[in-house]
Amino acid sequence: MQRIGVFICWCGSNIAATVDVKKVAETIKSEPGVVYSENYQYMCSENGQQLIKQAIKEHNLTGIVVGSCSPRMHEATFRKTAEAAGLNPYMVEIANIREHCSWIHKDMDEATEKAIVLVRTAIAKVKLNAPLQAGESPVVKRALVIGGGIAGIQAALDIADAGFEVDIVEKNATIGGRMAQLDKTFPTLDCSACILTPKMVDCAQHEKIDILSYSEVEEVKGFVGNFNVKIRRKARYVDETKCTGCKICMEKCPSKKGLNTFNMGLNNRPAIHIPFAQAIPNVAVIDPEQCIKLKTGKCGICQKFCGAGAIDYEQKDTFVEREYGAIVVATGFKPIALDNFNEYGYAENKDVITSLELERLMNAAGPTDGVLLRPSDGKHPKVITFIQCVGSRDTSGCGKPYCSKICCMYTAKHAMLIREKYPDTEVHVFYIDVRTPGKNYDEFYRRAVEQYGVDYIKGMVGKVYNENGKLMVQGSNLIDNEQITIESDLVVLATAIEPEPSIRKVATLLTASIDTNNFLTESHAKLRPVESPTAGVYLAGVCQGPKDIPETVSQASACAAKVIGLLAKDKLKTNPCVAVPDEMMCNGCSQCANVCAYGAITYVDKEFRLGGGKTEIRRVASVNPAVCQGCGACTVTCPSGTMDLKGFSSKQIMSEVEAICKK
Amino acid sequence: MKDVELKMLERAKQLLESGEVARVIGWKKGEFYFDPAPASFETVEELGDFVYNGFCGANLSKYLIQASKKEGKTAIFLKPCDSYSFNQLVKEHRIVRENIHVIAIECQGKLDIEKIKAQGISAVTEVEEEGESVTVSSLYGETKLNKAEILLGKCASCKGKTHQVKDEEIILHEMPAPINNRFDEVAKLEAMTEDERFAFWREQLQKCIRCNACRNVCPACSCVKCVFDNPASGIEAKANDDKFEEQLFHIIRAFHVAGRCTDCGECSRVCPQNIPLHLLNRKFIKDIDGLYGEFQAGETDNGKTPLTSYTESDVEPNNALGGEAK
Amino acid sequence: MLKIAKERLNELYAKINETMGLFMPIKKAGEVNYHVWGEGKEVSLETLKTVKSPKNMFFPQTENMMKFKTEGKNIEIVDVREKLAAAAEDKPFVMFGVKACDYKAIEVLDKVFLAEPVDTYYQIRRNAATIVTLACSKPEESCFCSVFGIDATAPQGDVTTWLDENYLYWQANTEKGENLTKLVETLFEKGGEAEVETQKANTQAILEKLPFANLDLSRFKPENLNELFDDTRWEEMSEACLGCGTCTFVCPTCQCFDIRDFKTNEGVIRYRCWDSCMYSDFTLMAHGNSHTTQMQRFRQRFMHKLVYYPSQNDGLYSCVGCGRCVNKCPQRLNIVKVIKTLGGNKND
Amino acid sequence: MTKEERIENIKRISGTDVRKCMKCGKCSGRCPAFKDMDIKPHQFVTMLGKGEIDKLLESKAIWNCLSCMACVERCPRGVAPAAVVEAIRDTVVRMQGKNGIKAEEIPPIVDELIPQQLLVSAYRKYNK
Amino acid sequence: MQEVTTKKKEFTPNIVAFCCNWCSYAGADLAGSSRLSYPANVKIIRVPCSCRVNPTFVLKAFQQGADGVILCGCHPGDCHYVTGNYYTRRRMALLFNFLNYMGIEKERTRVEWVSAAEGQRFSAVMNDFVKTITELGENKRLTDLRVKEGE
Repeated sequence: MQRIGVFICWCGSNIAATVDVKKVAETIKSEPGVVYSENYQYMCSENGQQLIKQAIKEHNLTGIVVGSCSPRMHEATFRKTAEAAGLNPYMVEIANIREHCSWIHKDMDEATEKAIVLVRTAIAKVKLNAPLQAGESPVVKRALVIGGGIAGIQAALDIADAGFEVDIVEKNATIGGRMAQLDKTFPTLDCSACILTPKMVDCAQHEKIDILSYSEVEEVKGFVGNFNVKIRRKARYVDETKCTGCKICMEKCPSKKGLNTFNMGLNNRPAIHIPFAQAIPNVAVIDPEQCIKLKTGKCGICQKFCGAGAIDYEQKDTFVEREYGAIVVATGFKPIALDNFNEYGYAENKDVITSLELERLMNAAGPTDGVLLRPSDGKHPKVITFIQCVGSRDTSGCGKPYCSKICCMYTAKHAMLIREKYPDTEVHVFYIDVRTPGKNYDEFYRRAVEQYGVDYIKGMVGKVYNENGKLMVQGSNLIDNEQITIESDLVVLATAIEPEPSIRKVATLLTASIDTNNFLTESHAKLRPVESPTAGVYLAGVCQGPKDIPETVSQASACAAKVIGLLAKDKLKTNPCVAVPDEMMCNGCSQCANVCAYGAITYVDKEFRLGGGKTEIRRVASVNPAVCQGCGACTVTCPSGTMDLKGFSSKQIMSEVEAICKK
Repeated sequence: MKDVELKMLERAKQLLESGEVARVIGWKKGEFYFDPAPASFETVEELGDFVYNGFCGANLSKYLIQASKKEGKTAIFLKPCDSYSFNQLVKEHRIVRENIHVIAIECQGKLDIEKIKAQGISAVTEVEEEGESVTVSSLYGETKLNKAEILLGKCASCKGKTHQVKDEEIILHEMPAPINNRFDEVAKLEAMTEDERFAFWREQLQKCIRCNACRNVCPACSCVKCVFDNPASGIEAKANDDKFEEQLFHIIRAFHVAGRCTDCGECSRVCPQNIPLHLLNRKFIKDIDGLYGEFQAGETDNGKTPLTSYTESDVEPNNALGGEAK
Repeated sequence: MLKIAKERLNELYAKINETMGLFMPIKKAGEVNYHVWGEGKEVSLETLKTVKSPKNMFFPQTENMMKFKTEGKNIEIVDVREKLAAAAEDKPFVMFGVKACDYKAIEVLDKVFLAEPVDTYYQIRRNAATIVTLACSKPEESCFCSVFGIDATAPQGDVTTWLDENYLYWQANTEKGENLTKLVETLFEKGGEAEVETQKANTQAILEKLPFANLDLSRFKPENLNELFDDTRWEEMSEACLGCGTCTFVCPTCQCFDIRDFKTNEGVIRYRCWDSCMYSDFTLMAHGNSHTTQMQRFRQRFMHKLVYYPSQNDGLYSCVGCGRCVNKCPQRLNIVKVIKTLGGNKND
Repeated sequence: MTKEERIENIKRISGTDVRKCMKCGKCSGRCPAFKDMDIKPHQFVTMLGKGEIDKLLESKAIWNCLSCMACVERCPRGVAPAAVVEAIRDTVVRMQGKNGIKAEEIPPIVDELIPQQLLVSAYRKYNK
Repeated sequence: MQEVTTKKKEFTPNIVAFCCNWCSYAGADLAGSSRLSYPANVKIIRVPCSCRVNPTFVLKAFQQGADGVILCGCHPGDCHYVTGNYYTRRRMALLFNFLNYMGIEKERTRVEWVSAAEGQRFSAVMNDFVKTITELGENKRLTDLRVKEGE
């Protein structure tokens, strides 16, 4: 039999002025199960809490109801009070007789009557409360970073520096990501390689960091603190431990006509290659689509010439399985395909290029050794026109509805660099808006205009066409209300960016949610911007939304801080108000797992006794209390009522309903 | 139809003799032509009672929940509409698909003996089917009936004669085209006033004797323990004396199978009081189709149901109301 | 013997209804069941088998037994029988048109509910009832009352009636019947013996031809209990059984019930409601369930009808051959199949 | 009809939401009849938005617009300047009392691919 | 008996409101701290998320004599549990439609999204709902007579 104690707070006059607190306390005394009922001026005060503690001990209370302000205010306080008196903190219920009663009603009788009902309702619930214990789960002190771009690198370094093991899984043959392809970076114009490659080397040399390049995540099991991840190490046909990076194979390879993807396909590379000079790991990889040996069985030249004996044509994909406590997703981005934008003539004209292609053309290690030559004839372009917002801010369905955020700044950078290096070049920029929020950003853009004389035209391009070898860029100049046509030698499209397509698979594996633009969703846009709703999964870089390098690095470090905070704990305390299945009734139909936003539900085959000596194996749901957030979506989806929610059980809610309806 | 029966029998014999399957689920002869019962045949001898005729209306797929757990493979004869239930059960992991051999069989629409009797024919001794006409003999004489008038309710609004799953098929004749009228009766009710609808359902549900036949026959009601049998659920009830109970049971049952009900029509077929229970489930189906896009449960054996999925632009509950045009 | 023209039956009903309650087969929402008669109701005397049997009138599907009124921490127990008895005395009732099989079923129930300890709830209603039976003239294929020695052409009851195309014939058998006759006598004229005899003969001829007329019950004896219980064929007979309660709820003799509590605004109502041995939670006890498989539950039902009950009631079977389960079983299982499988046909 | 009603009417006929315009000028950047347009395609949208329809109703541009739909095709925001032009034209024609064209005047064989709006606007224009 | 008749004179509906902990319950708190009144016959049950509300709770409320049931949750897209209210939206759209199909007055059930900042709206919604139910009258169609009779 429950022994319930009821404590009615006056909250000074906040409650007592409209609710006859003494009458409430008195009336409640006759409720079945109530053995103690008291009222006091401030229950949350030291003395009030003392009163509660004393009553719990003296009257041997098994549960208490505090009629006071909102549980959002003092539930935690009274739970601690109960705990201090030796009562399980979850045996406390709050009747909200302030916000939901005294403050909104004026008539004393009415408010008092309602307060009695609210207290009765809380009593009905607390009678069905069960003592709950917050669970604990151990934490594996190792983190996984998916993606080896600047976001992944920064997060890995920060985590490793704090003393935790980190694995970076990178799907390409080298880490470095998009930043490695860039020439200079805004707003300081330092060389991208100069600031990135030392970090890449740091990763390679850090004793706590393990780089799994040319690898992909295949399977993720487990939950925060205890992820079990299966990683596919794709066959690179080169033994990573033997290859010295001498590049003789690249010289000797007879199949040299592969598109150099690192250079955005602007030149060719051999079938066996190291993506770029500062690649980490500095190990060759064979493109099986291009390799003559792998395609026809004949050739084997690289093997012959490899002094280290690193070439292995028989290599197969292998799998490694590792345990992690936390996962950082940093899968990055790619420019969108321009198939929907025929008006810019990208497909027809070699000299219409994307900004990322321009980066490679201007890079000292690029296809033109850093000399700006146009792709069609290798001549210096004299007139260069930039077009902004190509596919960004487009709600017509052809492009992306969002602003890609980085284009305004990198275009200013490009324009500035060109004007600096080749002062005889005319540079025009068609823009809709120039967006430069950020430290020293607007100054940077204004420098391009004021110092370098870049011609910014407010307006958009309607058409780019080739006339006698010249690129005619027809657009509007809204300031002058004119339509103009600029004869250009090179046209650069500020192409919108989108999340790397592999993000969909990663999101599915992690049960992380994704928005309509394929960006990963953060737990809270303002207050938890680097956490995924899936506990233990963190988001860094453009996989969460468009952002530039400084922002990406900040977010990566923020992720690292979150990961370090998590890995620093030996055990995780879990919210005890979680879903719990009654295996005896579970059909294993999987409907609950379908609505779980956190992937907290899995299924196991269990043996059940049927009576008469018979047994049956049934598939039943199992909830991981460390992952479940306690929303209750599963409880309603479950037709058999197998799923219930601790702290908000169906019976508790129904008894509240009954208490309210009892007139 | 006789040729189909013979072919099925022959195939069942082969499968049992060859040991390919351990049992075949089909129908067994009853006391009359019109009362075959579902049965599991484990030997060729048992097949002596095998039957397949116009009264084999029962949906056999639910029996597979138990059968697929038994040793050896189970072969089952599934009519087109039963195949939806089969898929739905596979989707919900209630049937181990690998243990089942599905034989898709022809169906020309099944007959309802109660409808025959409702024509005033009593003491029926023999029924003969011939194309569109059915001859009924009784102790009081012989009557010729038109098949369309005595089809089972579920067959009179057949949703199509295409099997959604099969390992092999026995289809010897062309099957009738789907009858696209299954929402007509729902629409008729929707067109009534609230008061009329309430009166209609009051009168119908008052008849309910809470025998649970609708629930127990329903392939979607495959719970190990039903909430209505479970004292811990808070809504357990055996009686249906009060009008609330009569409604509660049917509302909750319809909600629990919403998005999962394949509209196999078994609930109405088995109701001893002939309550049009399928009109409850069809309302959900119609609303789901109208509000969230066409969905047919059991069309596939995987994927989410309309109630376990959503779109960001779903209609607001307060605007989705009523049978009015959406 | 008395008779009344068919067209005047409404006058008869109205007359009875003046002083007594009148329950009879009435069609509502397409189905015929026993309902209170009233002007304009669709009476269907010809219906052989109402969906629910008339047992509902004495042993309702759900009935309140007592109430616990609570106020604060106090509980008051309220016995509802006083009210029930007062109402029964105030207005006794007539059950009109009960068929022979259903009348026999009431006898079966009486042996259960009126034996010590008497079920007072049942007794109050039973005593308040005058039963007017109606002879069958058009039995159907699922009927097999004759197997249990019931004469469908001449049912018992307080009053027996016969109906032909023109007249309802009336014959009182008991004191209650005489009293009822006195109440309505003015509406009747004398005669009809010959017509009744003709109808009886005609019906007998059909009864003999019914497909189940020759079921053999000889094996269903207490001494064969163990043998029948252990029969291996129960498994296959029950395999299609859904475990629904249709057969038990339409059965005129099934008498199992469950007692439960219902929480109200002012306390708790303790009520009883029909239960079914086909249900998985039937006779569920603290230690678990005595019948764990559907086969065991299925066997329980038919063993009870054909062996257990007769062994305690001088060989009286608790099946009356009404054939409702034959008609209503969703999967076409029924007692006839059981009798044939285990007992056979007399001619076999 | 008051001016406000007329503005609303033009907006309704055009079926386009002028507030969606982000003033990028792509429509005018592409307009092949730009130099003959005294009011430019993007201005049609902004001026309608501001309610300055008097100038639009008097403009020559409504008769010089080719109804080629390039502006509609190019707009990244799903705004249809040509539809605004057409709505203004329509309004002018109606204000002159010529309520549309007659069905029988439409040539019997019309290429299905020609947008109906183009056909109608061309017809009005050359019928002026 | 007399008490009953006097009660009947003036109908004050009994209303059960299910509010999610994160938005609507907080919205109700804000209505309170802003002193925005609504009738006392609205009683709130706190649930973690609107998706915790089982149709059986709604029916239970009607059985026990509630005259109106309202569910409040975070605005779609703002769910604390990411997707919870999306499921609520579908479930309740179908359930309420279905209840109406059974002849239950459509005004008796409602879903409203109220954020933690919308104290004003919470109060307005409740005032409007109480007004609607008061005009509609007592719930007679989905109530359990046994609960009310008691005696």
